Amino acid sequence: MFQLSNEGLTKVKKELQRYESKDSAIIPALYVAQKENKGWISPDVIHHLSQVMDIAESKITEVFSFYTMFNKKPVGKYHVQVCCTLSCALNGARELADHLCHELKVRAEEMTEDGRFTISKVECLGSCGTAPMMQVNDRYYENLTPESAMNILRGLK
Amino acid sequence: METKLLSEHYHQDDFQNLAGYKKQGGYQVLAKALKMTSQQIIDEVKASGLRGRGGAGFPTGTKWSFLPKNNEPRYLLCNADEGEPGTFKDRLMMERAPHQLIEGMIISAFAIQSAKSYVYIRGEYNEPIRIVEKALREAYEAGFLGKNILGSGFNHEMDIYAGAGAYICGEETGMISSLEGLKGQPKLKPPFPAVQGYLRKPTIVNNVETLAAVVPIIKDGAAAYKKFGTEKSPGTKLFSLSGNVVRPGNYEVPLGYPLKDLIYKLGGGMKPGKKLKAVIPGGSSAPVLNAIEAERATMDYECLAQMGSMLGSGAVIVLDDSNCMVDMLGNLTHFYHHESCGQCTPCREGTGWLNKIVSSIMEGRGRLQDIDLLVKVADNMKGRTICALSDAAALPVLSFVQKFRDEFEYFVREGRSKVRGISYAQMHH
Amino acid sequence: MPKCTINGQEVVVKDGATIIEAIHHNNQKIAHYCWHPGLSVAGVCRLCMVEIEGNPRLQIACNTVVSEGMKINNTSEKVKDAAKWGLDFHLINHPLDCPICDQAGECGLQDQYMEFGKYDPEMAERKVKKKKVVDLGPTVVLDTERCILCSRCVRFTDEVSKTNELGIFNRGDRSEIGTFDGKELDNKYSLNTVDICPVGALTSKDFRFRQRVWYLKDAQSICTGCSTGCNVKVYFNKEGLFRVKPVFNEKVNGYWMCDEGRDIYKFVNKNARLLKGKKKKPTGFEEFFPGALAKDISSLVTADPGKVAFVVTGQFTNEEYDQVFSLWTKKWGSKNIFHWLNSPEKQNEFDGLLLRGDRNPNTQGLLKRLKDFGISTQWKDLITKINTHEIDTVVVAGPENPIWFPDFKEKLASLAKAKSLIWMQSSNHPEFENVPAGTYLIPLKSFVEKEGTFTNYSGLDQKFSKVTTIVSEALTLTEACTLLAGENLMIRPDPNVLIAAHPTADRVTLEHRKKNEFVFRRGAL
Amino acid sequence: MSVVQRKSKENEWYLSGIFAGLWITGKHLVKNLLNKKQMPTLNYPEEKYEYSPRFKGNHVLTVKKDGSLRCTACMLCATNCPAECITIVASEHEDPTVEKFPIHYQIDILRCVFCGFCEEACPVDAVRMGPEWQTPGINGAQFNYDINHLAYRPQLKGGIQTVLDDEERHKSGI
Repeated sequence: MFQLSNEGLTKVKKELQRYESKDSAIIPALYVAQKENKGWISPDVIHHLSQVMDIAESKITEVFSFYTMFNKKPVGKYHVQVCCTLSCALNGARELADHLCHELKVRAEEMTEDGRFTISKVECLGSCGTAPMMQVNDRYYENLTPESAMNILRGLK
Repeated sequence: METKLLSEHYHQDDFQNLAGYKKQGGYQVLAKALKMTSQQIIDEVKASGLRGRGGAGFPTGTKWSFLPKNNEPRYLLCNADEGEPGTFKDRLMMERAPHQLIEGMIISAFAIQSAKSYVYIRGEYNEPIRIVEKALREAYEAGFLGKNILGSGFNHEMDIYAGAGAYICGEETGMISSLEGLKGQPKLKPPFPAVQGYLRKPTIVNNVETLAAVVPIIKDGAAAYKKFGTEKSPGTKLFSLSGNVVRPGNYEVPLGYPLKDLIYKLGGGMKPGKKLKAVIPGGSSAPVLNAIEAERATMDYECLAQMGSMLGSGAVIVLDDSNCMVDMLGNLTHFYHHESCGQCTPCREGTGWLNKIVSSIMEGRGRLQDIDLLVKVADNMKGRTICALSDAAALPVLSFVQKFRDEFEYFVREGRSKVRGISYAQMHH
Repeated sequence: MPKCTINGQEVVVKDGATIIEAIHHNNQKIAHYCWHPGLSVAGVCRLCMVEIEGNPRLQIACNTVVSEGMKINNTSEKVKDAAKWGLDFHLINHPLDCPICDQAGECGLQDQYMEFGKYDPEMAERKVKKKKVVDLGPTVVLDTERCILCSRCVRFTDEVSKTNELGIFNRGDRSEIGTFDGKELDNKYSLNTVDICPVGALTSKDFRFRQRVWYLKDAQSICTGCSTGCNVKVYFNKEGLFRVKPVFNEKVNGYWMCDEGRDIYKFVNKNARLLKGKKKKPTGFEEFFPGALAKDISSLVTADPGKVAFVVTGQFTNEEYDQVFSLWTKKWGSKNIFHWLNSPEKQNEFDGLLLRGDRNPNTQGLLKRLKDFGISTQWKDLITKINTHEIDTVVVAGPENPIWFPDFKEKLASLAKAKSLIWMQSSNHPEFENVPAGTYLIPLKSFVEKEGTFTNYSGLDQKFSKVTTIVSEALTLTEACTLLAGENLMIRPDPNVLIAAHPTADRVTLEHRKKNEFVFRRGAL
Repeated sequence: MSVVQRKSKENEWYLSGIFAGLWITGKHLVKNLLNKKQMPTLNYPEEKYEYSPRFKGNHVLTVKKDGSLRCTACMLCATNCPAECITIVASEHEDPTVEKFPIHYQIDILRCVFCGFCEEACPVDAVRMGPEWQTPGINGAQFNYDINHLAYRPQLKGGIQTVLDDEERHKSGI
């Protein structure tokens, strides 16, 4: 069973107070929980949040499943998201993503065997001028080439 | 040459901080504005002819005057959910000059007499969120936010809300839904947000660039602002240039600036050996222009509308002649299929249908009538839904098919791309 | 009261009425799925498009309020085209499940496609596959593929039952209705979601696959499940009743009814009924024709009416009470009429929406008549009188549905102490096996087999008429008591029987029979 | 039509008629004996007449590859049947892709008028009218054909398969 840490619990409680409607705290709370649950949201998490926040599970699930930044299945320690929308695609982002998958011997949206990486092709990340780019967890890496991207991934501990 | 009304100091590293911002005259406009009446500010903005920079281009002053004339609490929301493919100007503005945005927001909030505002930033923008959060703290400490700002008796609270990855939250009512903690599905209009928005209270939603542009308007007056740009599209605008150009990036130019100058002078032109094939002038939702049209186009609301396209968010995506238009349309339809919120049937089913048709053309299963079907489906998605995403998905399809029909027909007949000469399977392993 | 023009006809509507209400008010047809008069406006199906003069864009009728002088058109080519394509968009990912779908025959997609459809499908791609046969809880089965995401059911659990079990998860054409993992759609009103589902996405477990809807006829009646008296439609054929659905009545139940009320058909069907008059002998039961038995044992009652007690439940019609009470009080001058009140402690319970603790349809009617006839007896008097042999014979008009009478066994035992017990009831009960010799059982008619009036909790009289016959030999309470009083039953000829009632109405029915009977009778979704 | 009896001398002499008839019989007897192959009569039941494969005889319920019934119990055949000779009781199947199937399917063959409407109405090719035409039985109950008889009678040798199976149908996105 998933349980928020004390710190996380205070954070969620604080978010509940922060906005005028209680429901507004769902997204921040899901962020907190996702961080504590190794980067993804399981039904357990939603059940726990529902109890902590006193909001119906179906409502939290609706929000959770609507937004792309909440992961529906476990992801690697480094979640590599390669933007593949138009501007990036024009500059070879799809080939970049394919290259990373090939190098790490993994299919898109799947975790590598050692659990370190998940490569996803995602929609526009708002870094079109510096295409192609990728986001590794919270950080943007821009103006990539297949080689430089692979070097960055290799350099991650 | 660029005309830097907003982005003049963006190259300075300390412009992020309150100290650096103040060094360049920051928050003096706020002091000036607080001495005016709110009606004066609205009038000034109206007179400046400032139009919304988020995409629709609705006159900002007019929007503000839709608020009911009563004492009901009202909200100002800053739309920083920049999701339109090709657009990255708001990110730059929040990263380089968060205080400019905050100052603009306080002035706007004063103009509409709102006591609470939110900056809704898309969740992927971790860096901007961090920077704006820090700037907010600084502003609170310096007394630009909170109770009795600069002794004027005006109170204002500002907070940040981070989205979680949904293009549709860039639509104003979708953003309001998201801010209320629901799925980011747009709301039925009427009632319009200015009457019933966030928590059913009157709400004004403006883009980052619009709110920031309020600062120079109040600083130098509407007349000075109107000197830039054209008669009907006054002022300057940040254009996000991306795609197959040598120097992609954000460029601030007055509206009415020729598109070819933007591409060739500021953007450094095409990469060696490549020729211009097409330009999407206003973010991925804008109908595409072919090379001939791009030569003539000027970047203002009227000219582009006349050419059947739109200025949108000012994201200029340049495509050179090595690109297969069928493949690119496939990329766009995939995007809209992925981002449709699933509320209205024509959009929910139509975006998926469009994507499937384009995919089957690319995978060699296409029929010639599929090309007409694309047009028919797109036509029937237009104007039939709550928000404009359906139109946004339909317009590129219509323009791509209209202007590059030969490539589609070639793909259907030969099973491979006319430009690249290879099949879909060879393009993507 | 704004005045508007709909397809050239002038219509005056209520203030704040939307166009779709105006169109329905004007008895015109308009395609729609997501709009339901009992729920908030969602405006997502985009089918109810209308053209408003002066507006270049089509508007949805469900969210546009009629204003003075508005000129509305929903028959133009533009509107028809929008509806056609709107329906096609609904159908491109809808499975062709009709042969196995329970909704076939009363399906919104079928009906509206026949009326407004394109008839030229162009979808040649693969459909989106989703989960089928999802068990949502004790009452409902979900098929996510068939769902057209009109969100009616979600709005119902949000706004009416306020239980929030359902949600629309995911986005785009991957959206699907569902409940949170492991949580069930389990509330007292869950089956209303099945009623309002315009397609076969939500089906009732109880009714699932039992009949095709076109084999069923329907008729209006009153729910006897509790004292609210919801207006219902019962669906039946020659085999009996199959299901119960609510009918709109603003004063009583609105658009809804509770799940328990939907079970009322079960104790009306033959397998739950007392079919023959029975006489308990030490060796077992002897069966009789009910009418003959009642007449036969009339001497038990008529010999000394003063020593006969009448026990009555709140499950009979006002007309029956009137006639039986006047027989007792006027003819015999006896006031030995006792009210059998089931679970008196729950009488005033109310769940806030419809369901009431008083599980009799006509307690108010009975109480009023007891008062009118000047009867004020106590149950404990009856027991003492039986014990002291002041009363020899007890005549009981028992409940139609013994489930709601937890004290059934106890009452039966205490009343069986009388010298002879005449028990009249529509449904059978396992306890009848154990009654002492000298007990008579007489089958009565249930509420679908007779006509009459029920008075609901608020004192509202609601008339209902006969629906069908299930146990043809059973008697109404009046008939049984008349026979018990030693009189004969008379069939009074109906003076109107030879007059053709509605020659034009017949013709209308015939015309529509040719088209699609079901669509016609159901009217709007 | 009424029978008119003409009274005449010729009619009284019936013997001539009898011989005329016998002459025809004898002629055919000799003809058939000489040419046995052309003989229209058969030694039923040892020999049986071959009807065209499109002959609409007794019903067959088709089966899927795994041998289970193709019928989805949609009851369209029963609805369409002018003789009302089809009775179906539907039930829930364990497999959600099948969902509904008949636990009881009965055709009262004595009521059946062999019109073929059931075959026509069936959306999934589950009921067909086969070339069988002999329907012997000892009592009335034997003419109520149930699933066992309709789908798995020995003559069908394990059942007749439909062209399209459920799985294929689902895969092809119908």
